[in-house]
Amino acid sequence: MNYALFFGCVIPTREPSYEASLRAVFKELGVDLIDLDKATCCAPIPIESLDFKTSLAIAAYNLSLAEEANINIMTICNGCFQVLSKANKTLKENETLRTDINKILAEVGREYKGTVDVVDYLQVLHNDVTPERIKENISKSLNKLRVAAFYGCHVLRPSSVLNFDNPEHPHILDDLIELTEAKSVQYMHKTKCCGGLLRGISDDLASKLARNKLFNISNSKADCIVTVCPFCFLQLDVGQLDVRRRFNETYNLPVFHYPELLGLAMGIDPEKLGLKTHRISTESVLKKIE
Amino acid sequence: MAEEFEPKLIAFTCNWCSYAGADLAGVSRMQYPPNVRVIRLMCSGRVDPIFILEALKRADGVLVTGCHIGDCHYVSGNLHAEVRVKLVKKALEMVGLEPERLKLEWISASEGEKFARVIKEMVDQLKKLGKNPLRDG
Amino acid sequence: MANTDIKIKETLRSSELEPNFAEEITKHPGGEKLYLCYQCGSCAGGCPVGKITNSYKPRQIIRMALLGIKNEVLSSDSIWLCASCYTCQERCPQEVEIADLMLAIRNIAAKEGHAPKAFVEQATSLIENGRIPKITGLTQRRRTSLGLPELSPAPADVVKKIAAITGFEQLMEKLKEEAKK
Amino acid sequence: MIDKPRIGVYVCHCGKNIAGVVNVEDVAEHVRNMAGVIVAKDYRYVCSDPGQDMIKKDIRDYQLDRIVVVACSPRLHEPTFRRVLEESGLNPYLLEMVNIREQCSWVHMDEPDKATEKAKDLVRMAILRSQLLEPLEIKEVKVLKSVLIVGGGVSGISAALDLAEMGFKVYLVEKNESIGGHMAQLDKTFPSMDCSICILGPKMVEVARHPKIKIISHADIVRVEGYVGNFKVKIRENPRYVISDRCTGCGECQEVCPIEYPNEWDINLGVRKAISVPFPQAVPSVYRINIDYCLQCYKCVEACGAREAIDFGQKPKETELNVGAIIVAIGFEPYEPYQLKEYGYGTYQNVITNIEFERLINAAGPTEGKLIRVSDMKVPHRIGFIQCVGSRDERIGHIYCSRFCCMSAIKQARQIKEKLPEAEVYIFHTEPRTFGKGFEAFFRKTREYGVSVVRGRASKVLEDPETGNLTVFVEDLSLGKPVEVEVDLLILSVGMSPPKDLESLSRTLRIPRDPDGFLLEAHPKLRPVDTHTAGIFLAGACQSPKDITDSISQAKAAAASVAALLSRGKIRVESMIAHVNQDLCIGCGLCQEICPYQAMTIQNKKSKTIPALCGGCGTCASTCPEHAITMKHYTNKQILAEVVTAFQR
Repeated sequence: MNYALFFGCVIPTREPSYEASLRAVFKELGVDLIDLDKATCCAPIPIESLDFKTSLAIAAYNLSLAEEANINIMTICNGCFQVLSKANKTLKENETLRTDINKILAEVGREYKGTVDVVDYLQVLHNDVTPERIKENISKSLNKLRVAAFYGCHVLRPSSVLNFDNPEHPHILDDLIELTEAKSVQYMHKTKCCGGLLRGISDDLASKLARNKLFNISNSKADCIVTVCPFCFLQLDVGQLDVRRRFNETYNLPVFHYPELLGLAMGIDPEKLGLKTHRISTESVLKKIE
Repeated sequence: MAEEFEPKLIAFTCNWCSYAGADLAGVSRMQYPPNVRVIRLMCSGRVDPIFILEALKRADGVLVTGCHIGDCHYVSGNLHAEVRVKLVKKALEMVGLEPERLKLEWISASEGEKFARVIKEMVDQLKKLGKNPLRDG
Repeated sequence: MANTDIKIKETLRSSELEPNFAEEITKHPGGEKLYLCYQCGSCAGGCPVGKITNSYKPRQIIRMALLGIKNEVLSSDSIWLCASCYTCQERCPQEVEIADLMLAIRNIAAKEGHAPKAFVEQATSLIENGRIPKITGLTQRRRTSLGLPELSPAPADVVKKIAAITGFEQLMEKLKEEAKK
Repeated sequence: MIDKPRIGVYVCHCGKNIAGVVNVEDVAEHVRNMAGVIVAKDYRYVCSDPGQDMIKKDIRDYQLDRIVVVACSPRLHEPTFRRVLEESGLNPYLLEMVNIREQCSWVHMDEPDKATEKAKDLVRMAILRSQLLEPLEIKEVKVLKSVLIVGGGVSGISAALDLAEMGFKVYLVEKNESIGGHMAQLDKTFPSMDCSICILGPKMVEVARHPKIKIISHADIVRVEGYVGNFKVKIRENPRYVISDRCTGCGECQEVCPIEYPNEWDINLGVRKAISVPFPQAVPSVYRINIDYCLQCYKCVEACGAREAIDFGQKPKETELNVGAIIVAIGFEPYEPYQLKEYGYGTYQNVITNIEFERLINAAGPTEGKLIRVSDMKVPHRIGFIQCVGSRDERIGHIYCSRFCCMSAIKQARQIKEKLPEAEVYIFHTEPRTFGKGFEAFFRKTREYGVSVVRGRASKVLEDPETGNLTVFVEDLSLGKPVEVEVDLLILSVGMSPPKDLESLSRTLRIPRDPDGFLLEAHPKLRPVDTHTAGIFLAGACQSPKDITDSISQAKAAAASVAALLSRGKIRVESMIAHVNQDLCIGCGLCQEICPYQAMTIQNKKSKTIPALCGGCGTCASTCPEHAITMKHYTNKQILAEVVTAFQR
């Protein structure tokens, strides 16, 4: 079982704890991750907003790197997952665009062939590693914990492109959380957007959306939030400080990347998982699971 | 500059499904290239290898269409058409003619869009293949 | 953002509309199905942004596009308020790709010189660094403290070359000029 | 026989439909001097009376013996022009039609020159072919004065009664235990607010009592053979484990039966016994044992006593019916909205469908007409309807409007207001379609009751897990504002789906389906109850979604069409059949092997066609290794004439 790991650019630069915990967890689970040295940014929605073709060409470039290595791409960022999946589907289906884009790629010495698939790491855990195998690696029960699963938009939608889970009532992340014996709580508007992409466009609206999510999650009496997307993480972790400033509301809800939670259940040292880098202290959760 | 090559296509349609599909393409005003001449038969099972071979002396490609498998108005005529077209394709290969010049497609009465698409795709393909060397004139 | 509502005239006259606008959008990937919209409101009914501001109404933007209200739509800040969450696209009964359609409208707006500063800055950083966020000393220190290797620069030359071919680099220059005005 | 055919060519303008693209004068001119062509004319509408008269006059004046009509699809007007020939004393098979509307002007609108060139080619092909046409023998056979009606819903019932009253023998075959269909499940009908079973029940009884009608229920169609006037249909009656003729419908067995299971007919809210009828008014009133639930305690056998109606050894019974015509009336299935995840049907207990609501509000239903919600058995006071669920939705492939759900919701809203005047009722709709007679007045009346009609298609439904209440998220289009409405009970107004077994039935009957999956009529305007298979007709929602009124109208139309066909007593059969040249036949039997109609027999080591059985596909002709079989009207020579001419210029 091996995959070409596609980190994107936010995780390695701003959320190294996500990378560290993911590498640690996958190593224990025996999944080989091959780094794509020449990868660039996936060219996400802000770029696609300005010029579709540039975004598509950059995505195609990155896909061609995995094609050369002849392994499927595994993403760990919702943004990368959606952009690369969409580009892959578009280019596989649209011959005219493929020809166009390949003319551009030829200038940088590459070609898109359409020979690999893009998968998200949750799919790898759920479908390839399998819950049974993950369970075998779990040494510590998190059964005292109430966790709010936070999917984010771009693993779920558009489902016709991503084909990840039920887009209105998803369960994969809930299932993966419950492998640790923690309780995955239900809360209102679970699949709703965190507002991350509005940062810099309208910080006011971005903060309002984050606040709505925090409000609904805190109503469910969750001890913490588990995210899969680095943008959602920023919105909810650092974003809580912004919410406090703008709305004078304090939630103090620790936020975890999923591999951090899984790492705790697998008995990995919290220091190694990088929990100290979070802006909202995770101490309350660590105490609860002691 | 030389004029673009306009391939000649003869299509055999069955009365019940594919001819009706062509009618629906018309009623829905779906546009397709005018390179095709349709010959209506009652059933694709009526298509005799002789028709195909004679057609290939005069056209660049031949299209045989019928009801989807299981939907044949005459129960099983399309199954026989399928066998025959396969045989003729083999024969074409043996004499060195591109087998792509002969095509079999199932088109139902509700697939007007498919009829138009199949004609367009086949005309495009024939343009790439160029003139049929066996064709007179 | 100061002015987010799309300001349109009190009375719309056909002579002042640009019917080609809709067609222009349908030529753009993602915009192909614009004409299929039957204005049912499934998009706006579930839009998380529309719920918290009066300035973003996806159904009405589509309606304006269909009617040919071009300049007002393209110069508005409203079209940049879509959070690209794809909820509308998931639920549209006519399979209009609404979120992608907003991107198509933004592409056209960008060509006309309208784009938010934040996006232009991100694009510029991408062209220069091959990544959007920059690598700082703090980044590297935090990485090494977690046992991760230092991050090497991304192949910015590739991105720069692609951006030059597609005209993206020039587009960003133009947008930066527009912003100065 | 005349040595040289004398051909008349008539090019139709079809108003602007053809002439707007194809240069019709040019086409006529192009063939005017071809060998055999005596006259070539273009005319505004050849199918019109004056157009037909023109052809008749020319046949007389010029002794024409071949007619080539260059117009629309032969699937539309071939019968019309064949009649013109017959009325002029010519054999109808001496007509040739060229379709330059569906195949030229409508599909090459942007290339008028090329369309005209193509039209010329097609006409030349037809002229060459017409020279080789031969008159075919017109044969008539007797028709059976009996009819099979598939489906015992309100459409099948109406058609059955009409035909029986006209004196035809009717076999009414129903898949379920009882006839009645969906209408029997409904509480009230719109716009008259009649009690549904009260108006349908008497009709069901009439069907059961009518000496000319035989109901075969709990049965499937296995096979259909033959042709118009003489169909052979094999029916399989599935075992009830109760002998129909002996069961008196007294219900004593049901009283002693200890087993109950969810009654599907009552949307699984109510229960029925392992031996029972689905509802009290069931017709035929014959009980059935559901063997999946039966314990075989034999209490029912005891209760039945000397009547000895119960037979645990019953096997499926196959019978063959001979009928002259068939009406297909198998109706629809309500759309099951599981796929529309945003509405949470199947996940949220208090989200139900309009059909389920009919049973909930019905006095004979599982709650005895008390409107309650399932989660806590409480009476709801805020009720919402979501419209267009499973209709006009590209995502699920239902692009059509189901035509009944708007009025159904308006009616149900009014029923709620009549029972619970204080209730808040919302209808969330895309646009209300109230087009039928009396519908708009009914809608107005419902608004008077204070029902809140919100224009806007619901985007999402969320359940409050504590209360079971539901919040509907919708844009009020008139205000341009997102609105959130909390309700206690939510009704999804589901549309119609083609029944699941329609696909296999369409194959058995050899009737194609339309792109929506319903059965395809012969012509959407002119022949809405006919199919392309002679002798088979359509009624009700299996052709397209319909309300009760429209279903009955179509059923009556289908009955009239059947009567028109069968009352003639005789009918023309296919003249285009295979003919074996006895001199060439080597008796190999290949044709017999491949013929789907068993129309080929070998006599004295030579093959022969049985004309009444031949379907006219011509597969034998192209299979025969000796080229001994001629398919009439589609002979090798005739077809090759077209092939040779196709591009000959």
